[in-house]
Amino acid sequence: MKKLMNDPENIVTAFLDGLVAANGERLQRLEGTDVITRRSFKPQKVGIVSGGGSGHEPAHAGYVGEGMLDAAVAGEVFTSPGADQFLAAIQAADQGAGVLVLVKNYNGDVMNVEMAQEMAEAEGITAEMVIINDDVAVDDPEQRRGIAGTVLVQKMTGAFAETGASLSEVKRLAEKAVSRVRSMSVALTPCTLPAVDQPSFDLAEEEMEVGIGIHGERGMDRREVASSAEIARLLLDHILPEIPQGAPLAVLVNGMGSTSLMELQVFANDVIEQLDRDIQHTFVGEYMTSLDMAGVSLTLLALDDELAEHLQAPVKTVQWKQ
Amino acid sequence: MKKLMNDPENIVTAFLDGLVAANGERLQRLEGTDVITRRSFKPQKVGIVSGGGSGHEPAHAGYVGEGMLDAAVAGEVFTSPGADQFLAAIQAADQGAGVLVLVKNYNGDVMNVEMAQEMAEAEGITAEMVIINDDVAVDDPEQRRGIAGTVLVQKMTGAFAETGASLSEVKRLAEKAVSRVRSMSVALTPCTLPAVDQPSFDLAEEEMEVGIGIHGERGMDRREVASSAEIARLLLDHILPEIPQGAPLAVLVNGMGSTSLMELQVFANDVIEQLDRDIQHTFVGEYMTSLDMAGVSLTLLALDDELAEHLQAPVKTVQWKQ
Amino acid sequence: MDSKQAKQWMQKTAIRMEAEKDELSALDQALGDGDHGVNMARGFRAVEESLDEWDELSLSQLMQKLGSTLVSKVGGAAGPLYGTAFMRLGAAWKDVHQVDGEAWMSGMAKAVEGIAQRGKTQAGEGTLLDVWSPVAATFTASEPDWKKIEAEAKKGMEATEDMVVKKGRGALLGEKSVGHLDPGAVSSYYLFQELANLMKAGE
Amino acid sequence: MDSKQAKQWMQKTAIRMEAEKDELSALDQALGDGDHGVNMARGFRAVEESLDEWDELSLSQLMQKLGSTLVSKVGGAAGPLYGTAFMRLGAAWKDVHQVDGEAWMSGMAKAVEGIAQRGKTQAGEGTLLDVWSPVAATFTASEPDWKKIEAEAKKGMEATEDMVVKKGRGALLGEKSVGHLDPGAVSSYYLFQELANLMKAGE
Ligand SMILES: Nc1ncnc2c1ncn2[C@@H]1O[C@H](COP(=O)(O)OP(=O)(O)O)[C@@H](O)[C@H]1O
Ligand SMILES: Nc1ncnc2c1ncn2[C@@H]1O[C@H](COP(=O)(O)OP(=O)(O)O)[C@@H](O)[C@H]1O
Ligand SMILES: [Mg+2]
Ligand SMILES: [Mg+2]
Ligand SMILES: [Mg+2]
Ligand SMILES: [Mg+2]
Repeated sequence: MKKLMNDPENIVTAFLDGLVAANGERLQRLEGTDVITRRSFKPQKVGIVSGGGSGHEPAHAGYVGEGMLDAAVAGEVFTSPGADQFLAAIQAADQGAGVLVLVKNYNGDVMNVEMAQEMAEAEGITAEMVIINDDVAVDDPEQRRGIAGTVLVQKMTGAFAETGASLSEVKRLAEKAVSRVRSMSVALTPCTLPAVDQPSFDLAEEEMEVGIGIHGERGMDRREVASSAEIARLLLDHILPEIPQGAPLAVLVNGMGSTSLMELQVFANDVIEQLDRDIQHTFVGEYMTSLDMAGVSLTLLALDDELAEHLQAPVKTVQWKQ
Repeated sequence: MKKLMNDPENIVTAFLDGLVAANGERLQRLEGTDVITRRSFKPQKVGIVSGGGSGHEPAHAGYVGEGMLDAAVAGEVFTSPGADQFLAAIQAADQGAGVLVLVKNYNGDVMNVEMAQEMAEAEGITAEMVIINDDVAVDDPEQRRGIAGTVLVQKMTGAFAETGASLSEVKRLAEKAVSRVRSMSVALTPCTLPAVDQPSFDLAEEEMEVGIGIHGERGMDRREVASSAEIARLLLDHILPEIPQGAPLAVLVNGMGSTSLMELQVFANDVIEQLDRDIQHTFVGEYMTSLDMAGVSLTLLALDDELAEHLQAPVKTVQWKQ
Repeated sequence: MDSKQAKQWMQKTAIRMEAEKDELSALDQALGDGDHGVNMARGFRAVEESLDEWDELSLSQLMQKLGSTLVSKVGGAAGPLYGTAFMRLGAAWKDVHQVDGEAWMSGMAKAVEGIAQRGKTQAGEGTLLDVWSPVAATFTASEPDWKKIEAEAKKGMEATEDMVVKKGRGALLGEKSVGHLDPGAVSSYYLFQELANLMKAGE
Repeated sequence: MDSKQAKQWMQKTAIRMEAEKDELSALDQALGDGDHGVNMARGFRAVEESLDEWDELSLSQLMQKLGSTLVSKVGGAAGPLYGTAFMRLGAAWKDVHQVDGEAWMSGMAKAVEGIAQRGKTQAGEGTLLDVWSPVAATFTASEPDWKKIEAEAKKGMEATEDMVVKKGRGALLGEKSVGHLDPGAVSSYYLFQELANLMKAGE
């Protein structure tokens, strides 16, 4: 495995340094932490924090900025950051109106955020948590992972917070967004961790792994590799039953890290052709990756007027500008 | 080789369809061609056209929009589009003030654009051409390829055209930009064409290919794979001697297709640390790819006030928004 | 156990986690995301590097520091779980300078409670609690039987192989999680094995 | 050659390019980007598919159509070069219905000139011109000697192996380009070999 890196043990620090060095007018790193925040905060705005293990770039630091996150916490690769890091982010993001932490549904992340909430509470900071679990590959909703749909929830929640809405209002919107967003992924190759020499799983040349998460874990099912159109059908068949009929949709076609944009656009074409629904927005690109994995995830979001408004709202982050 | 695709022979058409389906409010495809244009043109503005073989996404269709290109021509993968396609793009982009075609320095592209120019001329349309040759891996300037620096030239030229500048003025700026932009690339893996089963070259696990182009051709030199910091040093050593001393810089760290954003940011960090110059802008991401190749290119642009102004100007394309 | 022995325990455990790093990660590759060994080794390396700084601390403070360092440096799921356990031990041993059977018994009960709360879990769900819980139950008011404690830790660890994992990443595999040792249980076994060895040597 | 034979030539060439596709691309992998076979096969497939439509066309119009179809469908460097060559033939044969030695001689001279202009090249630079140029020079005012023409095409093609490539992607390799046949020269040889075979059969 060849990677563009120096010491694999320091890769997170190096990439955060690079991100801030390249975007110094927009971002800063809280000293002594792996927390990236806006350079300036908006007084009395509800702070929006997210974070998790690294290896999912541009998530989450790439989404820090006006209209989206106030602070992002970067853990080691695929490892939840500790509660102390989440606490630092909450402290920084709190501008007097409380903080909402958006967390992907992984045990480690949830536990660390809960600890951080308790610590923040002890300091008089109100911190609420909303757990994102959009991955329909897992049946049990308790166990469902947070994958690419996360960034749509972050986008809308961040936009709403920017309007000056209260913590309880922002939390309500985030929960509604979570209830209306569903995703599922397919891997064509595994990924390889910087500090590890072997790929996260073995996959034969003619196989694909269906229902993977974003941490190189094996999927729900392994089968013969299929065409883009067939994969679109497969993912739609799993996702659509959970999407309210009639609602206009936003579609997110997300590359897992090493799938070319050309392929993602081919796949988006197949999804749009097969999706006989009112599609108001289509996003295609790398939004939530899994290191150098090849593959794709499909996310559908059932819009209503409120969600549509906040999805369209301006946003100024490194990765998402509109 | 597994790719997210259907019929490899139709991959270009499918990806253009996907691009337009996902961005219908912004883009359209000229019927019967592989030309993507803005949905609406600005009267009396100099038209800016670019194009070339596909496989370099988001180049070039991803850069069509206000402040950058008017039309982009997509050839087969790694193959220059025919003169007829360039002609169609020129015809569409001409709004009465002439057209500038920005072309990467490859024989095929240049010859096809020249033929298209002759055809346009015969119809009374003035079409000028500027050839971009930023790749310092090649010694002979005549033979130097156009690589990632191309998108910076497109950005500044497009912004200047948007101000209503004349064709000769726009051409002058493009030529100045070309004279001040230099790039060089390294591959960690080869790429694989959609219709072909083998990688474009063989590279051992511990080797890297230095001075590659963007078409899977072999590089100038093959050596033992190095750290990100060493690769930064190597590329800087080749590029810096050709960059005017004292000028403030823009830096572009470009992923070749399957290198993760985390790695690109690590690399950007090394470049910035080693570059003892006034850096005004740093761009990190996939701007000009080579299908699924892993690797990176570094571009330095020597700014002056005029170039800086047009680099900073607003732009609204699918891939580049600011 | 006094604070000197506690520090020895941390040191031994740090060496052990480093040595078992690859094996623990390999176990986690089967049930989770393959980083448990890396996480534990990183966490205990940080502990080891802090030991000098912690020289003056009481036993209770030491456990607090150990806990918060593991939260911060292990991260993931194991960080808050190990961290909570040791922070609960620290709270339970407020005025204890020498941990006897009774202190172990009450402290470990608190630690197990902490893990269960933090992880929303109970014994039998194929996690590190399946080591901590029987170990806690083995302590009595009298002098700890370190051989028995080690044996119980081992039994608890081995038992996870036959369990359907109900918590953590392994839970996603459902029935397919049977047949694999839980990595957190294995690292917990090493922790208690190092403790038992140390205490037996001191006897 | 009359227009019927010209169409047969296109058909035979289409079959040949399809058959040699992989070999031509492999040659291009050594010197260029590995697509020359794919490009030529795609271009001549489009030509073949148009032949019915072109049924009524004069020889001159046929050459024009052949040229513009190759420009459009071959793309890359070979498209404008082959395209220019055939469009020049079309222009030269404005009133020719049956190409005799003289028409071949003057037409091919124009075609070679077109390639040289379009490619900013000359013979000896390791390109397809190294086949077209000797072939053009072999025509005389008398009846074409198809055997000789094929032999010259072959010699020209083979000679590219020893040349330092000066134009096209191969030029980037400098001295390292020696030792490889130029793919465009090879496809040009196949083109003229098909022509010679056809014309010899008609004799
Ligand atoms: N909810 C939970 N309750 C108890 N233990 C848990 C829980 N979730 C995970 N674990 C333990 O944590 C271990 C995994 O730790 P680690 O791999 O370091 O974290 P992560 O799963 O975040 O990668 C599991 O083997 C299991 O013992
Ligand atoms: N400037 C030129 N003059 C003459 N022939 C050229 C020139 N450039 C390229 N060629 C010919 O084109 C061939 C390559 O064609 P092809 O592979 O289809 O195009 P590309 O190089 O764009 O991929 C070369 O083998 C050579 O014969
Ligand atoms: Mg983990
Ligand atoms: Mg080509
Ligand atoms: Mg793990
Ligand atoms: Mg070629």
